[in-house]
Amino acid sequence: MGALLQVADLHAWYGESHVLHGVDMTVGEGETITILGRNGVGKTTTLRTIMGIIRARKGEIRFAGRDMLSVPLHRTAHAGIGFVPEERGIFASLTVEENLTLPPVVADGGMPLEEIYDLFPNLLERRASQGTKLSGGEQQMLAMARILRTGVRLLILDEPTEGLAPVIVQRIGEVLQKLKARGMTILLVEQNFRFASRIADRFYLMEHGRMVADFPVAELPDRMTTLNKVLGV
Amino acid sequence: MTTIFGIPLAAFLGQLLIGLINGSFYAMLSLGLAVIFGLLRVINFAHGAQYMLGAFVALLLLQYLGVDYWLALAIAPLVVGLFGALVERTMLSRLYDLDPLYGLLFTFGLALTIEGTFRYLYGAAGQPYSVPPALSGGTNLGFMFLPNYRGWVVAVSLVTCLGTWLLIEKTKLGAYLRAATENTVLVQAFGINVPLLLTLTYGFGAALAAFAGVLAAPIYQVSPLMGTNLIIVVFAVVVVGGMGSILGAIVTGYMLGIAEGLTKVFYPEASNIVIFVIMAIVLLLRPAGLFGKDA
Amino acid sequence: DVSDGVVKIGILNDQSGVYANFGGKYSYEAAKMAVEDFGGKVLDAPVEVITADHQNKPDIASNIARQWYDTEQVDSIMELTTSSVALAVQAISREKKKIDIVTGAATTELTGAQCSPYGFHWAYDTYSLAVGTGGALVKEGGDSWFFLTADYAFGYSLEENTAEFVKANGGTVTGAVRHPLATTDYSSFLLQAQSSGAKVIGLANAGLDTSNSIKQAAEFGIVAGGQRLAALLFTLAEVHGLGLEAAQGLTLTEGFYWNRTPETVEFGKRFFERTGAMPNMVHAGTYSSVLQYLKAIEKAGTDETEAVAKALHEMPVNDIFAENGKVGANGRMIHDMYLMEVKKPGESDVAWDYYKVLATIPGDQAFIDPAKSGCDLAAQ
Amino acid sequence: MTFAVPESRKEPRTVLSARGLSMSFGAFSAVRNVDLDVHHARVHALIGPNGAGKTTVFNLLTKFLTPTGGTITFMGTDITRLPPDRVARMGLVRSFQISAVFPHLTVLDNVRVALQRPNGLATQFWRPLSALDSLNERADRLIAAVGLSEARNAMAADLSYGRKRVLEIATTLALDPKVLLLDEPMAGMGGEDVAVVAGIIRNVARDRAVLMVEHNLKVVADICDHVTVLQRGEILAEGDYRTVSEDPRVRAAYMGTEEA
Amino acid sequence: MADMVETTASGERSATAQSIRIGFLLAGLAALAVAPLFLYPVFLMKLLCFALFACAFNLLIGYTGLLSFGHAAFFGGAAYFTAHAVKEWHLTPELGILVGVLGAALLGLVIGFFAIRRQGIYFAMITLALAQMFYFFCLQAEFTKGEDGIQGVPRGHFLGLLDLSTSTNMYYFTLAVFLVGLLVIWRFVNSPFGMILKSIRENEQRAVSLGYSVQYYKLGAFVMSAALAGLAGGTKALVFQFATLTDVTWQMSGEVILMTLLGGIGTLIGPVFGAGLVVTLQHYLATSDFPVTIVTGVVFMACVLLFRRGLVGEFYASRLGRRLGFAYRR
Ligand SMILES: Nc1ncnc2c1ncn2[C@@H]1O[C@H](COP(=O)(O)OP(=O)(O)OP(=O)(O)O)[C@@H](O)[C@H]1O
Ligand SMILES: Nc1ncnc2c1ncn2[C@@H]1O[C@H](COP(=O)(O)OP(=O)(O)OP(=O)(O)O)[C@@H](O)[C@H]1O
Ligand SMILES: [Mg+2]
Ligand SMILES: [Mg+2]
Repeated sequence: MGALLQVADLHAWYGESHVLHGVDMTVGEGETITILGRNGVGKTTTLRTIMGIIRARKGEIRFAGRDMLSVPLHRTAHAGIGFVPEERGIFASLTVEENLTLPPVVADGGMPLEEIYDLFPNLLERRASQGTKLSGGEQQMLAMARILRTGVRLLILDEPTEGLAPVIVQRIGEVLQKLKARGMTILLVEQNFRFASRIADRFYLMEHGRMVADFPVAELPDRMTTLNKVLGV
Repeated sequence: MTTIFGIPLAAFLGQLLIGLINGSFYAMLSLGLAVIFGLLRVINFAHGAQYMLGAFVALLLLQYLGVDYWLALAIAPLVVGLFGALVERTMLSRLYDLDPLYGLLFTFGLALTIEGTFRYLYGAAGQPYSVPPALSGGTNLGFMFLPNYRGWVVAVSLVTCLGTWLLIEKTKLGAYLRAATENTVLVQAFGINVPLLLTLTYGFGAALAAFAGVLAAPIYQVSPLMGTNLIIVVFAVVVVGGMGSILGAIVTGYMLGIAEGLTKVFYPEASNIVIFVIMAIVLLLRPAGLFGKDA
Repeated sequence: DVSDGVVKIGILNDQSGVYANFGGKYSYEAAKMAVEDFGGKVLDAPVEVITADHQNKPDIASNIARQWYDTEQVDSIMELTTSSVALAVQAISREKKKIDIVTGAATTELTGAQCSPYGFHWAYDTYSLAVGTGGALVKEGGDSWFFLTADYAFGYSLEENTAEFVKANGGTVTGAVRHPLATTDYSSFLLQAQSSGAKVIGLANAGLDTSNSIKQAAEFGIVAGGQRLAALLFTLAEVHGLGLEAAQGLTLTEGFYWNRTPETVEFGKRFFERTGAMPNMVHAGTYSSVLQYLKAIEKAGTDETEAVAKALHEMPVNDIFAENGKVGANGRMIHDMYLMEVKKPGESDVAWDYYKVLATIPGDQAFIDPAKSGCDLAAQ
Repeated sequence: MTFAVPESRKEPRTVLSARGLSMSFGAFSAVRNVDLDVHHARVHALIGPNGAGKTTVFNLLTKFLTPTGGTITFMGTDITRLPPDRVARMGLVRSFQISAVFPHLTVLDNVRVALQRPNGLATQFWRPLSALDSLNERADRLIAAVGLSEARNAMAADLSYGRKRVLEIATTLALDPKVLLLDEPMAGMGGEDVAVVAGIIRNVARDRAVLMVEHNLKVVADICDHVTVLQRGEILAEGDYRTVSEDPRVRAAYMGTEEA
Repeated sequence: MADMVETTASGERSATAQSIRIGFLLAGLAALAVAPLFLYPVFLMKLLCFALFACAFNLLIGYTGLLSFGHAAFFGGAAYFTAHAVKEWHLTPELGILVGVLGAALLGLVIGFFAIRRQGIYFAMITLALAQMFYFFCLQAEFTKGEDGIQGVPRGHFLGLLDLSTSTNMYYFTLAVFLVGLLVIWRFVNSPFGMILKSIRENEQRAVSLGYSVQYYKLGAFVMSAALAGLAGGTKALVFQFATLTDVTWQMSGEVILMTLLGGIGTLIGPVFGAGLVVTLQHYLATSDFPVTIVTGVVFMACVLLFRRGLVGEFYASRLGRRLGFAYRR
């Protein structure tokens, strides 16, 4: 399994505050990776920096062998990376369906619209209403759904289960499993430990803007005590 | 003879029609303003100046190159649109991350600069621009003498407004634009070249203003000040319609044109505040404007 | 003799705003021409002309006026377009005992209730415009009037004065419609004027308002339909801006026309060489005021204000602008005014040849009798 | 049949109650005929699938929306038609589902702003800012209670998401509300914060009523005395956590196979 | 000055920095006290009036985030009220100014009532439109004397004692008004009330949910700002002895924005410098060949693009400024 995403010694800044202090991380093709860490350690920042949303950055980001540091933001998606932000980013001036079809399809292999509606019946029912009129959870579904259409190779998810009803969390778990089975590479940040442990192949533990540990799911039981101490899970 | 409120029906119809003609300009200008605001969150204070530029470019084209009205109708918006795009790309685009007020202030400065420059170069007095021969003369409608040119203005503005509305509300491009308004970064992260879109939008808005300017040139004096006072009225139109609502801007433009026209008959002294009065009433009853969605 | 060895004249007016064409930089040019024509020196002292743009703001104007008088030894200020500025500067001049000669502003207040022993009003005022257009036009057959009036004090006083003369000469006023200042579209008002059936439509407004009404009147075929347009404050500069196509047939009153006598033609040509435009009454009036001021210094033998003012009040005015003009006790310079009609495009053979002079209004009729002006200086 | 209930076991008194609460957005009816009683000294959970109408109920109760039907009574007063700030001043205070702090004020100032009004320090434009120092002690206590002491002078904008949520709870508590409405207070919080906040909520509920929306079932199970399950705008089930969680309809609509 | 005391809760302020700031303050006051010896008094008075006007405007934009595009109505309106009161009713100067202030406050109440219903740019446009209505009113109303303006307004005797007709007396009177105005603004901003305004600017919904009647706070700030703009306008009418339409045009509203922006939005003394610069520029350009509008426009654009914090704001944010303990926060 070759590395699809390779991050080395990545630094990032918000204005003058230095938030990432040399992140090293590898995501193999077809792997599902979960980043764990307490609030504020820089998980979201890591994802946003990889995406190219945060431009004050230094280090190395390679995606499919390509140097991403010089790629403008609007070309990142075309390289094959899809992003679901923490704050969901549903557009108020668009209907649900317009929201759903907004991101351009960048490659074949995306999920067709019908399949998406099967997966999230709420969206079908409310598809003509204004995007932000959806409930918090429905918005989360929409945010996920619209990326699934585009056929990206790497899916970056920032806390995808936040604010979702347990049934939906389970359903999203199933969806991610399905995507995994199709060979999708997934990088996610997740506070819901139980959910994360169910789908991840490998974990990174983050502290103070650095990755401090990296272990496969098999080692999870052995690590529980440390994790418990760090994360309170 | 039938009368309405003591006014002969014929005269009343005449005034109604004239209101509609003025409404055409309000509609076109507020439409451009609404497009720019709706998509860039910039109150384009320079809209009046761009309208004036349109008229001036047409005039200069005629004076120096002998380009006639019809060609000017195409060239002037293009020139002004390019100018707008240039301004957006080099300057305005740096302000998007900031409080929208800075956009307003910037375009205010831009308006002053443009108007000041033209005043410096061409003086404040108006300069003449003739009605194109094909549209000169008028038609007797029975209740009034309608200059052909004015009829043309109404028709063209209706088509322009409708076309723009369709473009923005019903096409994919429009959806990109609307989304980009709200969250530029995210739309870019989806793989859309938002900066380019925004440049085009501002250019388009400016071109729309210039187009209205060329249409206005044969009716009003071409003068560096022609946009200055108009723009404030158009602001009021946009507030009444509901900021950012494209349809609202269009419909309100025509409506207020008519309201103003009728005031000129019944109580002429109030005709330039009637729009502001309507604005105040609308704000009391529907703060979001007639067509606005609540912010 | 001349205090501080130099006679300094300040031309203070609008050079970037709405009145920039009305007077503007060209007035400064006219003032310089006057100094040159006078020989550049008076009582052996050099004459200097300076200028400033008051931007139509009385506070800026009054700051400049004070500073000119206090620190730059300016002896008199002239031109002063816009009545708010003219009144403010006249008040300061009076306080500082300096001479001001207004050519650019229209208000009769300057030589009425707010008159000054050192203040003069040179080219025209609202009254004289009303007399010219209102009175003389009725005699030409325009005996029923409808007014299109700008809805503020200036418009009212023009309308009121004109209507008075129309009635005094046996005409009637069939109606009036008041339009807000800076209206862009006049078609509504014009339709009302058209349907009134009046022979003359009097435009009691100014600047762009007048230009736009005239242009749109042409569009609605008003002049072609037999009605006559009379602009109450309109000068050659604006006619030029409008073009003969739209302006033809318009009637107006001015205190000067370049193509009237050989002397005016000669002056006009010289002015044209310097500016690229023919002078209107403000430019010619400013020329005349500067010239007369220098003559007055020469006569008084000093540039001391009281003496010069006395000379100005006493001396007749004879130059390209005025023939046998005289200055009333209220400071009003009384001279002939002319009723003009704008030529049709075909009738104009030389560039800037725009007017036919319809009538000459003798000065005594054109201006308010100083004794009845409301100025306390003239009442005694 | 009535029995004399000993004083201590009496149903705690109802402070907030809604009858027949309904809300439609155009043709879409988001809340239908909901009856709800919130009691003093209890933590009451409002749960249900996404889009069930929980946030809408919150908006209705706090008057950010005006119901299209039904009545709301707070401490015996009908508040159905009152504006939101009035309701807040009466002691009915909410937090938002999307975090709400004053980003360019410090943590301390955020809390002090909340303390100002109840302490009569809001409208005084003639007094110096130092008048607010009298609030510091209480503010610091609240800040300490939510574990933000070391960030006391930091700008709220610079806090991470989770800590903003905690800060929001602190400002809400500062109003010393009679009823506290919390919309997903634990969303996006790390495990350690969840425990802290759960403790805080439990604690404050000792002398006030708490109504909260929460998807974290563990929290619901641990700290809530009473649970109302909403589905498609209607009440599906009600009772303590165990009763509700065993209801097959609730499991199907909401919980799935999840265990708290 | 406000910014000196305002310096953050975190502020460990060194004693030297504190004394340097007080030094600035004293130097400023001293400069104002002796200025008429070196500069033209009427010019200085004009500057003070505009500076106060800009500060009043800044109270709104800088501390509540509301951009009013109609402040000329209060400034110019008060000038008319004061001029009329002094000239026609023969009131003393202090009462005349009071009339101006109250009139402006009332006007502020009316305009504010409509405007605060919307936020941000909407607010700006509504104030612009309503102020334009007021302009038309002034144009047509009898007492404003149309385009002539109210001329020849007597300055009178302050408290019946001090003859204001001399430049020197008038200057110190104007200076006193200016300082009082500034003091009021400073107190207002750094008060518990000001704190609530700040929080409303930050997150209005949250302020509502904390029980604040946001509309009243905004209206309060608006009226206060209008009243202070009126103080400046009324004083100006006495300084120049006239009141004209210029001061109620929307271009004037634009100018005050420029002054504030140029000096530094949200800094107490920024607008003073901004006003100084604009007034000087206009005065200087009046006698130069170059048109004022172009310069104004270009300065505007440059400010927005290049130094948004304004002169004073940039200084505060600079290394030196921060070392002196200033803070620029917006
Ligand atoms: N826009 C910003 N400006 C300045 N600092 C920021 C900004 N956003 C986040 N930070 C800071 O950067 C650090 C990392 O934040 P980040 O959002 O990446 O944390 P996180 O691990 O995703 O936390 P959470 O679990 O709460 O989402 C935090 O200390 C935060 O305070
Ligand atoms: N202003 C509105 N206009 C139209 N529909 C709305 C509006 N607000 C909410 N809705 C709809 O009402 C339903 C209930 O929304 P609500 O936000 O109350 O759900 P919720 O129970 O809080 O869900 P979640 O757990 O996902 O936050 C949703 O389907 C939503 O789309
Ligand atoms: Mg995060
Ligand atoms: Mg919700």
